[in-house]
Amino acid sequence: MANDKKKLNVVGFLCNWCSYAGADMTGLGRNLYPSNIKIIRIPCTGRMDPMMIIEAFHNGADGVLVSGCHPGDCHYSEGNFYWRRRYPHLKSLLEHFGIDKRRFHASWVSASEGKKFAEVVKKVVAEVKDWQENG
Amino acid sequence: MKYELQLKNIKEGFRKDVERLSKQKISNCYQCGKCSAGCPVAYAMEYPPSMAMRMIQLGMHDRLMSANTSWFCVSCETCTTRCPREIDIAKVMDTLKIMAQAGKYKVSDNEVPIFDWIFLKSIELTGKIYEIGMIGAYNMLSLNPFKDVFPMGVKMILKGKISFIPHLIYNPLEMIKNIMMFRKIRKKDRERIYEKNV
Amino acid sequence: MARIGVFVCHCGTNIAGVVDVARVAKYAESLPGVRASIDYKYMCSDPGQNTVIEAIKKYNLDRIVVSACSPRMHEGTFRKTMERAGLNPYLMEMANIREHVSWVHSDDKELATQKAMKVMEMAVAKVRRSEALSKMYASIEKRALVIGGGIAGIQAAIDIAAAGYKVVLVEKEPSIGGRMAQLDKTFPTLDCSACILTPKMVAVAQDPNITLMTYAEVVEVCGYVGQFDVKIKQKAKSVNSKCIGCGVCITKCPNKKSLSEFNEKLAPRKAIYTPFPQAVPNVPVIDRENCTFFKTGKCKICEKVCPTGAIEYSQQDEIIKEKFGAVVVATGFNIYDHSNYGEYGYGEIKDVITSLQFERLLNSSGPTDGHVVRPSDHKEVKNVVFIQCVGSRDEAKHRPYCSRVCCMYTAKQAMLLKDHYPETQSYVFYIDIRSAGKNYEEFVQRAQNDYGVVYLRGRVSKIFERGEKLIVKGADTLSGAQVEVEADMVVLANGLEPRSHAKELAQLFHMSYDQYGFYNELHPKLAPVETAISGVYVAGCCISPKDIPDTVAQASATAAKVCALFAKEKMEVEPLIAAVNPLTCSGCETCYNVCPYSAIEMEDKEVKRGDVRHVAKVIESVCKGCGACVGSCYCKAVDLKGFSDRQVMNQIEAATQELSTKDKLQSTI
Amino acid sequence: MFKVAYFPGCSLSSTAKEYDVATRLVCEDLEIDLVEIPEWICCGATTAHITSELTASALPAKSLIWAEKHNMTITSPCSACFSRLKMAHINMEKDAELKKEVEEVTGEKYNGKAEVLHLTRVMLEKYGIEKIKEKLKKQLKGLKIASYYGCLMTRPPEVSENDRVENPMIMDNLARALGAEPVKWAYKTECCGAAFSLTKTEIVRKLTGEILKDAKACGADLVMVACPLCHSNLDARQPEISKLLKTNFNLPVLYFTQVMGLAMGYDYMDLMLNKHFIDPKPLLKAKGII
Ligand SMILES: Cc1cc2nc3c(=O)[nH]c(=O)nc-3n(C[C@H](O)[C@H](O)[C@H](O)COP(=O)(O)OP(=O)(O)OC[C@H]3O[C@@H](n4cnc5c(N)ncnc54)[C@H](O)[C@@H]3O)c2cc1C
Ligand SMILES: Cc1cc2nc3c(=O)[nH]c(=O)nc-3n(C[C@H](O)[C@H](O)[C@H](O)COP(=O)(O)OP(=O)(O)OC[C@H]3O[C@@H](n4cnc5c(N)ncnc54)[C@H](O)[C@@H]3O)c2cc1C
Ligand code: SF4
Ligand code: SF4
Ligand code: SF4
Ligand code: SF4
Ligand code: SF4
Ligand code: SF4
Ligand code: SF4
Ligand code: SF4
Repeated sequence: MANDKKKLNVVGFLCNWCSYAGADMTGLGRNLYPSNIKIIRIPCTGRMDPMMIIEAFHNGADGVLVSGCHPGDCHYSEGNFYWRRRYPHLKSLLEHFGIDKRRFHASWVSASEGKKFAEVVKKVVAEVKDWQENG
Repeated sequence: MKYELQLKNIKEGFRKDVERLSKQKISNCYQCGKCSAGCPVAYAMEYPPSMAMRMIQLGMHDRLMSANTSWFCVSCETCTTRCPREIDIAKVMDTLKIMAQAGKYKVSDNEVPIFDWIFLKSIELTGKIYEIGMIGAYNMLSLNPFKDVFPMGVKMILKGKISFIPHLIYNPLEMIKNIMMFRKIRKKDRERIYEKNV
Repeated sequence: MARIGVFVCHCGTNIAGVVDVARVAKYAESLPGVRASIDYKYMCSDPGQNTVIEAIKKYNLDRIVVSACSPRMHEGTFRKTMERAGLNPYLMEMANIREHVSWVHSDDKELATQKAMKVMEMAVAKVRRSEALSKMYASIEKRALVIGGGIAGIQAAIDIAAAGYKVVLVEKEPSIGGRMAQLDKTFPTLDCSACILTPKMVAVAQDPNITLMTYAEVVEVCGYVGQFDVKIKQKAKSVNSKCIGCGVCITKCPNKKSLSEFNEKLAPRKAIYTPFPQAVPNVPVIDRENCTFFKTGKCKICEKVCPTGAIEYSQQDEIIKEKFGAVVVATGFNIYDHSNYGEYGYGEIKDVITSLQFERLLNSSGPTDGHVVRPSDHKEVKNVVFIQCVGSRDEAKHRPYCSRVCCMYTAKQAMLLKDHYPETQSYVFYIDIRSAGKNYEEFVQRAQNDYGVVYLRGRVSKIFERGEKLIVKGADTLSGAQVEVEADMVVLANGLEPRSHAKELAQLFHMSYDQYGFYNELHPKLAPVETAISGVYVAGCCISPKDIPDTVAQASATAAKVCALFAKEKMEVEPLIAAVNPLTCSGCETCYNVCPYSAIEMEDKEVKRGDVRHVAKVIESVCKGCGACVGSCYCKAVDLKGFSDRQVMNQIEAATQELSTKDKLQSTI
Repeated sequence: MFKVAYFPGCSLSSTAKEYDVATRLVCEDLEIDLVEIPEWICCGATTAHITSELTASALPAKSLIWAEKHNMTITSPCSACFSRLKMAHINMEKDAELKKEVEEVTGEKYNGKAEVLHLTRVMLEKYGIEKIKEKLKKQLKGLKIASYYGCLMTRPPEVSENDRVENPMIMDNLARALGAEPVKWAYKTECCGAAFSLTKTEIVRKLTGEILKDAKACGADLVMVACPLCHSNLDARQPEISKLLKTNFNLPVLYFTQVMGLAMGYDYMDLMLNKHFIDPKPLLKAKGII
């Protein structure tokens, strides 16, 4: 696996119902991905307080991933719509503060998409690495 | 029928070569036989396409490369279009022929390569195909000088369908560029097939 | 200072095979507040749990971290362990070092071990900020909703009703019965489908605990386990309850322009119809899209001939609201539409038919009274080719899965054909024969040995017409030969897929489904009929293709789950809900507007003496703990128990710090 | 005026001269401007791709690049040329590595912008059958036409861009528009053995024989083709196949532009119908077309 031996730290916020379960499925399917990601379980992407993301970067995270149910499939009906609305704003705000856009990602991964979750992590880690190495 | 499997041809060697050059995932083939079922020339092949796929999976290059299978493939793409596992079998057949012509594995059938050689030479030298010369050269080289001359060939000439003068690229500069291009291609091909600098 | 215990599980070799669990446990000791750390082979086993309880007693722990599998697997188990040890169950956190570490980082044991330490450290950081929460209970509406009246729904309804609970069975067609009603005889015993199904259908109709709603669909769902508020649309049947099912209207209706769905479009049906003679309920409906009266304003013959005055053209669709405590979804399957197969004629060659059409042709109450004839010219058949795996195991057609029943039903159909017409010959093209079931392999062997069915191993490449015949170009990979069969009819073993609207229904309940639209069970092995939504259960082919015995077993399992839920007086619910701090709330109403459950009300409250303010308040029994309010509140006045700001911030901090140097020292020693 | 980059291909200047002539005649009437690519070189035909992947892409690339530079749709009346052009385009799109190498050996850049269409699609879809109908001088009444598509313009679907590869209809629709009767038959996309015309003639005889048999059995008066390779197999080899199968097919094989030309009022010699091995004159006379 393209594990990055250098320090490269991505914090992943995964919603309990889809992406966290999807990540469990990744494990059940034994699909490998880089170990750089540290997962925090949240009930729903609607729970995402922008402060949590800022806090992660502030503490030295190299990247952040927020992942939830596909739009329309939210366990709580609408939570991920709130997140979907907030995400682009937050992204441009972070860019404004000098956080490169390769460091902040959102994705939709359902409970059955174990393979997809591994792909998402690989992609995020690769982008963060790209930022780290090429500025 | 006994065959001693060689792990190195299953894991790397032959199978890896085919997968690399054809960019097809041969292990995806689950031997349904649909390719063989629809192949218009399978009846004449020593091993039908699905069996060829299995032989690649098992690394049986000696048997497969000396069989007529790939040389009989007409590239009709019937198999590719219908394969349930989305394998481009026609491309795999092309790859077997490319590998054979590059001499990396032993080949038996010599008919088609001669034709190909003349054909491509014709393009290299003239930019186009020079039919009568080509048919003649082919027949000479394949040791069958009068094949097809009677009656079809004669009729063709009578009907004005085959010309005696080569069609040339008129611009000599273009011609030199063309020859240079072929040089470069040959170099790159060898590098790729023998995995040099790639 | 908290007194934390850390318990690191080996899970046999599942974790310990990759992660150095002893090192993880050792590292835990270096973390502030950790008073004990223990690794054990199987933490969820009885001795494992006892280890936890003993450690809690021995070290006087007040909160723990279990570093093991996913909380989705064993959070419940260890919460109970906490209770047995006399602690509040919400002072426990799980660190997922199996699904999220050992299984996905098995390629690098060192990195996996370091990550496991980190994941454990994050859980320790979180549990430090955990608060004791008190249990909450909700009442249960002891009525069940069953959606789909196939064999799965029928069985579930009967079993729940037998336990004495009320059931509403909603079926979108005019009759219950589902696919099984369409079948002729069933493998592996070859008993007649109708003979074993009809008694069950009648039992549904007669059971005083079951309310049957046919020609109806669920359109809206609110609420949650114990308290689902469901809106059901009863489509207008145009026939009212006076109907005695005499069938005169059907006989006299002059309009037979539509094709019978039940007969798989092999025969016409009237504009007023019951799908089949044994329909339950035996009340016809008018298909308004095709009825002459509804289209032109003229006809009304059915009204004239009806002896009871049951025809009611003015009936309207009705929305019925009901409350249910639990739901069983059993919406079944469709068969794959082979018009995607150009090589098999784009569905345009008349005598290339589907497996379900063949069932109808075999059936003595079918469109041809059980005569197997060609749809094109009604001639009897002699050579019949069966092709398996059509629309299954075919990535190119986006259906890579095996449909599980088609090997069996193909063998069955070939045998039944021979029974009907001994002079016929069947050929079956297959890739593999999958016959795992009691007496299944023996059944397929019988088809080959006793019935002389010719099995050819290969997928067919092309079917085309030559004169009256169909030419089937296939292969027999076992002999390496191309084979061509001249057939009178080709029967495709179309694969199974979910009903076309399965996704929409799932979205009403927020159930998850896979890329094809099959519903996801909570756990593929250990919770095969539960879903991620508590109180919603699934059975039958809407989960995955399966045969009747498996369908019925699942249906009964859902009934057991529903009854177990209803047997309780009250239901425990997780207290992981939101709470507003009125002191910091600015009364902006943002949370009030975003809450998907209307669980927030605004009130004027005296927050300090003499200071009455307009503030938000969470209605505890309604809040589902989604956190949308928390994510939206600019004043940070609302927080979520179990996922509080402080807990998450602690996790973030731990996640972003390097491992403390102590471990590095230890690992180099 | 509607301009297209025209890649006639080697066969059209020799064995299939009549196809070229008929095509140019018809296009002139339709005001389709066929701009022949200057100094085009052979597409590599059925040979390059079994010898070297790079050659198979580099040869067509030169013409693709020309078309892209001049912002024109590129077309070929020969199915083999069309297939090679399109395949090269697709392969370079899919495989950046290959594209890079092609650019290196040709010394030019390709941006993947050329639109590659078979002549049938340029004339019958882009230009449109409806507009063609306006130019017709007569109806080919009573003529039963089996449209033969073969493999190269049909498969794989990415090349033909047809979602009904197993039963293409574009030429059948043309036949109907010309007043003729399209024949429903099973072998319209079966392979004739094109590439083996010279090397493995016995295979060509067998495959072509099956095709002719089915066309005849389904009642065709003539076979309409859009490829010189198909034509030479079906027409020039027909006498020997007839002999081999001990029948007399006597099935004239015409290029689709020749058939169009007939309906547009051109005569036998204009369209060089005399070049065919199976003379269509008796048939066309009998149907009152010439
Ligand atoms: C050709 C063929 C032959 C077979 N032969 C055999 C055999 O011999 N033996 C055997 O064991 N199995 C056989 N099977 C498999 C068998 O048919 C299934 O196992 C069984 O029918 C599954 O039952 P079900 O209740 O899950 O689904 P279904 O029978 O599909 O029932 C689902 C019901 O739900 C209704 N519904 C769907 N959506 C909604 C909605 N939104 N609202 C309300 N109602 C809805 C449908 O109208 C239907 O009545 C065969 C299958 C096929 C295709
Ligand atoms: C090698 C192997 C690998 C497998 N792998 C998988 C897999 O990866 N995934 C999967 O889903 N399935 C797998 N299975 C199948 C799986 O093991 C079974 O489905 C499952 O264990 C069946 O559980 P059971 O409770 O029916 O039977 P058992 O596990 O056999 O339990 C029966 C119990 O009853 C007890 N018992 C017996 N008689 C009496 C009596 N008279 N009085 C009291 N007690 C009695 C026995 O001691 C035993 O504890 C595998 C099976 C094998 C053989
Ligand atoms: S059609 Fe595809 S999967 Fe089937 S045998 Fe051929 S290559 Fe394998
Ligand atoms: S492309 Fe070759 S292998 Fe495939 S069907 Fe055609 S002739 Fe057979
Ligand atoms: S607690 Fe989880 S990880 Fe430990 S043994 Fe049990 S299942 Fe395995
Ligand atoms: S009104 Fe006429 S057409 Fe309509 S259902 Fe009644 S009898 Fe049939
Ligand atoms: S509606 Fe009237 S005529 Fe029709 S079945 Fe019912 S009672 Fe009989
Ligand atoms: S059950 Fe048999 S026929 Fe059906 S998809 Fe599976 S292997 Fe194919
Ligand atoms: S957490 Fe907030 S938004 Fe979600 S249900 Fe509870 S009160 Fe409503
Ligand atoms: S969003 Fe926050 S401040 Fe606004 S009303 Fe709700 S709790 Fe109060």
